[in-house]
Amino acid sequence: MSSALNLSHEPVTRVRHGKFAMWAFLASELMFFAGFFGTFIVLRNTNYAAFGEGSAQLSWPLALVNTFILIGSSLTMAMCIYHLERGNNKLFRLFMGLTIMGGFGFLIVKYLEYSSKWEHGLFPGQEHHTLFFSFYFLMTGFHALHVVGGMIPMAYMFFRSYTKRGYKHPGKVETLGLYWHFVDLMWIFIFPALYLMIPYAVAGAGAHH
Amino acid sequence: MGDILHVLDMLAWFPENISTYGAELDNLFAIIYWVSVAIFFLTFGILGYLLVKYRYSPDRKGYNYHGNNLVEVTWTILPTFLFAAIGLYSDDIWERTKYSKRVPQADVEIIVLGKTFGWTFLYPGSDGKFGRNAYTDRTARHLMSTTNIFGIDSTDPTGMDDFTTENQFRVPVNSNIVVRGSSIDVLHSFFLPHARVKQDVVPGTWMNIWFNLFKTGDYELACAELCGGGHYSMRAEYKVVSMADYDTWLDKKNAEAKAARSPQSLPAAPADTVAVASH
Amino acid sequence: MSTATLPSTETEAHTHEHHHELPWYRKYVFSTDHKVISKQFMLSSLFFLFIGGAFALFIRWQLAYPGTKIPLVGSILPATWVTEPGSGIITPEFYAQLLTMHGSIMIFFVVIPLALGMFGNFCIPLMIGTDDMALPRLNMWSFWLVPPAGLIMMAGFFTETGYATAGWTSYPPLSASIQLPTFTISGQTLWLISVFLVGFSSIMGSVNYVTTVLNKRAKGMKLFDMPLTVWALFITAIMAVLGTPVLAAGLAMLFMDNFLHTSFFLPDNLVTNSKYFGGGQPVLFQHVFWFYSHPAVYIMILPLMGIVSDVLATFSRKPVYGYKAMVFAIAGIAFLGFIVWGHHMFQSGMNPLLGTTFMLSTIVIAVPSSIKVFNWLGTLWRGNIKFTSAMLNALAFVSMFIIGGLSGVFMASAPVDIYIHDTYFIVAHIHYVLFGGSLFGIFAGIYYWYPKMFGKMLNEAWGRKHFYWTFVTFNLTFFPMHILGVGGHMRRIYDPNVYDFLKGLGGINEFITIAAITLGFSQLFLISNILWSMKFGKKAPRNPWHANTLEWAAPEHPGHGNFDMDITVYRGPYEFSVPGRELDYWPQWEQGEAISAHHNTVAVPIENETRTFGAH
Amino acid sequence: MSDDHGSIIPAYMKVFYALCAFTVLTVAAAKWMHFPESWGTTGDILHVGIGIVIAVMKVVMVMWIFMHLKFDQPMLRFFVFVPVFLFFVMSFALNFLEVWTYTR
Ligand code: HEA
Ligand code: HEA
Ligand code: CUA
Ligand SMILES: [Cu+2]
Repeated sequence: MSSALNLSHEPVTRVRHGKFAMWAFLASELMFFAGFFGTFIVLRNTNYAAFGEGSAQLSWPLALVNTFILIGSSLTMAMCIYHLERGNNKLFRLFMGLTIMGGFGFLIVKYLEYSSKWEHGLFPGQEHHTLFFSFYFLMTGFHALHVVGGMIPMAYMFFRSYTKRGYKHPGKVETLGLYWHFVDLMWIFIFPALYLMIPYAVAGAGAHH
Repeated sequence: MGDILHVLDMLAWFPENISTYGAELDNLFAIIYWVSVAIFFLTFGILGYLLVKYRYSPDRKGYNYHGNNLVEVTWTILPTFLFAAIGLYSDDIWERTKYSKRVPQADVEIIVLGKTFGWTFLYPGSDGKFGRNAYTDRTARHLMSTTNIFGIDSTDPTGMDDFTTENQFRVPVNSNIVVRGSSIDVLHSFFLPHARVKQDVVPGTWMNIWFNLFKTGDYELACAELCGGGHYSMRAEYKVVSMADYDTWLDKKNAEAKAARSPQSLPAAPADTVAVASH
Repeated sequence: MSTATLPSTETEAHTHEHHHELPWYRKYVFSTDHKVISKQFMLSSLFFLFIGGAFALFIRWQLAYPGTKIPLVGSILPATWVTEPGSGIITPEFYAQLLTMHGSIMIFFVVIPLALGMFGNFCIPLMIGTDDMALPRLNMWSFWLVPPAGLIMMAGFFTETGYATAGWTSYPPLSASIQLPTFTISGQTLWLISVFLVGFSSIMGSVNYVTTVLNKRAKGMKLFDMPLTVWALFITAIMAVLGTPVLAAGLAMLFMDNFLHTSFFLPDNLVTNSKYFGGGQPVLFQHVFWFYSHPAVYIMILPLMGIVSDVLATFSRKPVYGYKAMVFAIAGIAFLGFIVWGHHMFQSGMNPLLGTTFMLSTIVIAVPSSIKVFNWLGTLWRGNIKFTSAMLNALAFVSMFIIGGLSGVFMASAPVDIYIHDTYFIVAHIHYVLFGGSLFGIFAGIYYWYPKMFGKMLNEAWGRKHFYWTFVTFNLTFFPMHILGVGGHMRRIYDPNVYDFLKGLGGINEFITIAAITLGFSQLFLISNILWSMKFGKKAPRNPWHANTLEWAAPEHPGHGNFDMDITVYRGPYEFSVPGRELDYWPQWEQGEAISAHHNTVAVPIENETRTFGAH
Repeated sequence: MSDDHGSIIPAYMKVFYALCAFTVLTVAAAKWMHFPESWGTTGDILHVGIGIVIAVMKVVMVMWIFMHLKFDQPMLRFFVFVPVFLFFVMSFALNFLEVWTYTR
């Protein structure tokens, strides 16, 4: 009987529910990282020298590679939405595959970085750990979790595209795409904040570690 | 009837005030209190009146009326003025009691450290000057340890007459007391109920606390920030005494401190070696 | 009469249920129906209310009779809770655990889930005339995070350290437990995980509410045709979406400080024996915490403000006075709520200059709050007031919120706060706004919507009994706490008798405890009424209160899909007592001359209004 | 979708190239732009400021084109504005006033 009723009509704002909700969720995510960045700024200002030293120990070339990977995967994600909307299952699959590979690539580089940090004793609990590295693992860790979180539905869509009917929900891909661009976007801030903005050593604020 | 009024008159329940700005704070409390009482009777009066007057009656209908912008604006603006006045007046007092730049010239300066669960005070001795310690010199912070919580550099001769007391302290009457407070473990709060003083002490940072007491007597210091199971017992006593008494006491403590610590005995641990002040 | 024109729904509801044939666990457990989810929130929260309440009674016993055996249950308490096995005297450490769990449960597992979870789920789809939430599956998950989170928090009992002990605010360094080795699961880490999960639950729920309100309104319903309940829930959801993640960030950092001994919130030179790195700032956590938790107190009261407005209008048979002003006041409170968090930190050691700014912004919040109070009074003016249980609780909300709000103004004044900060004055404030405000509002909502939720009427006589007992004992319990506060009685202390200056207050403490026990047992009226009426209550008519809003267009006990007719909205939600009409109400869905909600005089035809927002 | 009038792919590619270019630029600025030691924190502020400006430009491009804010309902932009505003409020309170107390 409810099928005869017209209660569940077109979205009033003309933005699909899923997409709308994703935007609202991204607003939430922005505040989540805002909490990290807010504290980061304060503690960077009060631990100037230590943050300088820590930052200098990171490998910016690896992070640069990762930046390119993420930008690239953002592009392929945009492409794969474009093609699915036009019903091109093959190209959709191709670009989705590329995006997933981008995600993997990112995680592999991250793994390399982390393992070198482990060897240098920079993990929490190890001897050379400092507050800077707490932030490093906090922010990159949550970012990496977001990457993993995005890759799971991507893998699902990717494998569904191999079934006979193909994957038929451009809306869902678009929603996921928003999320994936957001992950990229956060990295665009994390990269300079952690790797590049090495505080100048200021005289008098000697390092305490 | 009188008893009931007494219970309802909240102002009667304050512990006696002994500090100069305490009277101002109490007065501000009283102002807000009477404003609130007025608002209370106003709103509850109106509410009661409406509830009685417009209680259900089967031969009456409600009134289809959606409101009036003029009324709306009026009762927005009136409270705004009232609250703005309270805010501005409060801020004046706030600046005078808490702003760091308004902390008066100290007659007596004390350093206090909270720890679970007690208070330790460091007095500068009769020279009125602290030696090198974690407060006076940030670079001395690495000297802080469980046996030397103030990070006192015992090689500094200025600090020779500095002495500590545990859970007890004394201040002279009618003088500006400036307390620099911190903590060695968790947050505590330096609360002198009778002096209307409260300030959390935060490890890693020094707080400026000041007051000026006009009445001699024995009073209590409490901890007002949850700091663990023993929070409730983190109590200290203090005496407000006349300047003359204070000086005698200082001299006595100085003599004790000097005796306990000759310049040669190097890594002194003041908290252990100095006898707890006997009141 | 509107209901006369509706089809009889009995038979149709049945065919409907057969049509879907969901297995029982999809219907009652993992249901995606917003009404079922709402009931789930209700039952789980009432359960937690009892646990939290029982903890409160322990607290009260200790304060009134420090160091004496707890009656009845004392001898069966676990050995870790008492000074010695069988003594029945609780330890100071356990006292700290009690107040932490009491505060955390009441806030995170009672009021937020009830205000946002239960009413958000129940009211939004029904009151905007749609079949379900925009994303029903997400909605289901937002509930199913709550019980595990609750269990995780309660599981603190099984850790070596017991429940979390640092208060519901859990300020580091106390909450960073650096004396424990790394990778220890302690009550505190479980607390952090648990709150993180409920936070995630309210984000998911709120995302859904925002989407639903903006996207799924029935035909003809502009934003300014929505009942205030929906407005309030909508704005609250926005606050939750923006505020909760900041808390989550803080919790994540504090978790690392606990679990891995990082030092986001731990400064150099803590004199302890354990290894940690230093460089952090304890006060920083307070900023992050209150950036969420101040908005959270409005998350806990705004939905109830909306509900109370609806109840007041319905039972005084009058439109809400100044509907638009009410909406703007809610929005104003929500906005200001984000820039006042520092008023919890006046004495924390933050820069006093910030104290000034936060004091001024906090005092400004009193302005939209007064607008709301005066408009509620205006709504009663020239009404025809029926004192049903729902109405009584709504009136209690208004009056108790005035008292709680006024005590808020004392604390908002930073110099006054110097003395009363962290005393029972604050505890009195908390309970006047949270119990006197939120909980009475919740009771009002339960009495008001129970007929639609369960298809049965609640027992009115018991409802009134519950109300009078609660109202009286509530005031007897919490009003004297102001006096304790003025007397200087600190909060969170195990035994006030340690202090000489508190010795005179013992009598008040005893009085409070006796009142509190009565208050606790008065709640049995509510619980038994709810449970009894589910089975034996009178069958509810479709629109028992003769109200205007859309949920009353739904069948007596709506099934999946909610409505049995197409909904078109013709007018605002509060057209009561329109002159010239025989009935004193005019439902939103009833065809006829259209009237908008927010004009200022009597009945203006809709043609004169420009339809702006999202009209069809 | 609103990109029915002609393909959007060129726009995507442009953004992609611009993002790459800006990435190189931000590394270059950070690594090879030095301010005199005597400028003290002013140097750091400039250094950070440049990094932030570049990052913001990149992010705006991602949101505007990749995330379709340019083409979608303008209402969605609020989901960006409001958090950014709150972030400023928070950072302002935490830093511009707070640091002074902490380093006292
Ligand atoms: C639902 C919850 C809720 C609500 C609505 C409020 C509302 C307010 N709160 Fe409260 N608050 C809490 C819950 C809440 N609070 C909790 C839980 C704590 C303690 C946390 C902890 O530390 O554990 C707390 C603590 C707290 C503090 C910190 C105290 C301290 O720790 O030292 C302060 C300080 O400013 C404060 C202020 C206010 C103010 C100004 C309001 C205002 O919104 C009130 C506005 C209302 C009115 C002003 C009354 C109505 C107006 C009128 C009747 C009109 C007046 C008429 C004329 C002027 C003509 N609150
Ligand atoms: C909605 C929120 C809410 C509610 C409803 C309550 C309800 C009550 N609260 Fe609580 N309270 C808080 C929120 C709330 N509280 C918060 C946030 C704090 C701060 C915590 C902190 O400092 O961190 C606090 C702190 C607090 C304290 C201060 C503790 C301290 O600082 O040392 C006290 C002390 O009296 C107290 C008492 C009570 C009492 C007596 C009730 C009563 O209303 C309870 C009534 C009881 C029930 C509703 C349940 C009925 C149960 C039964 C009938 C079963 C009886 C069975 C047995 C006894 C086995 N509360
Ligand atoms: Cu120290 Cu409480
Ligand atoms: Cu607050």
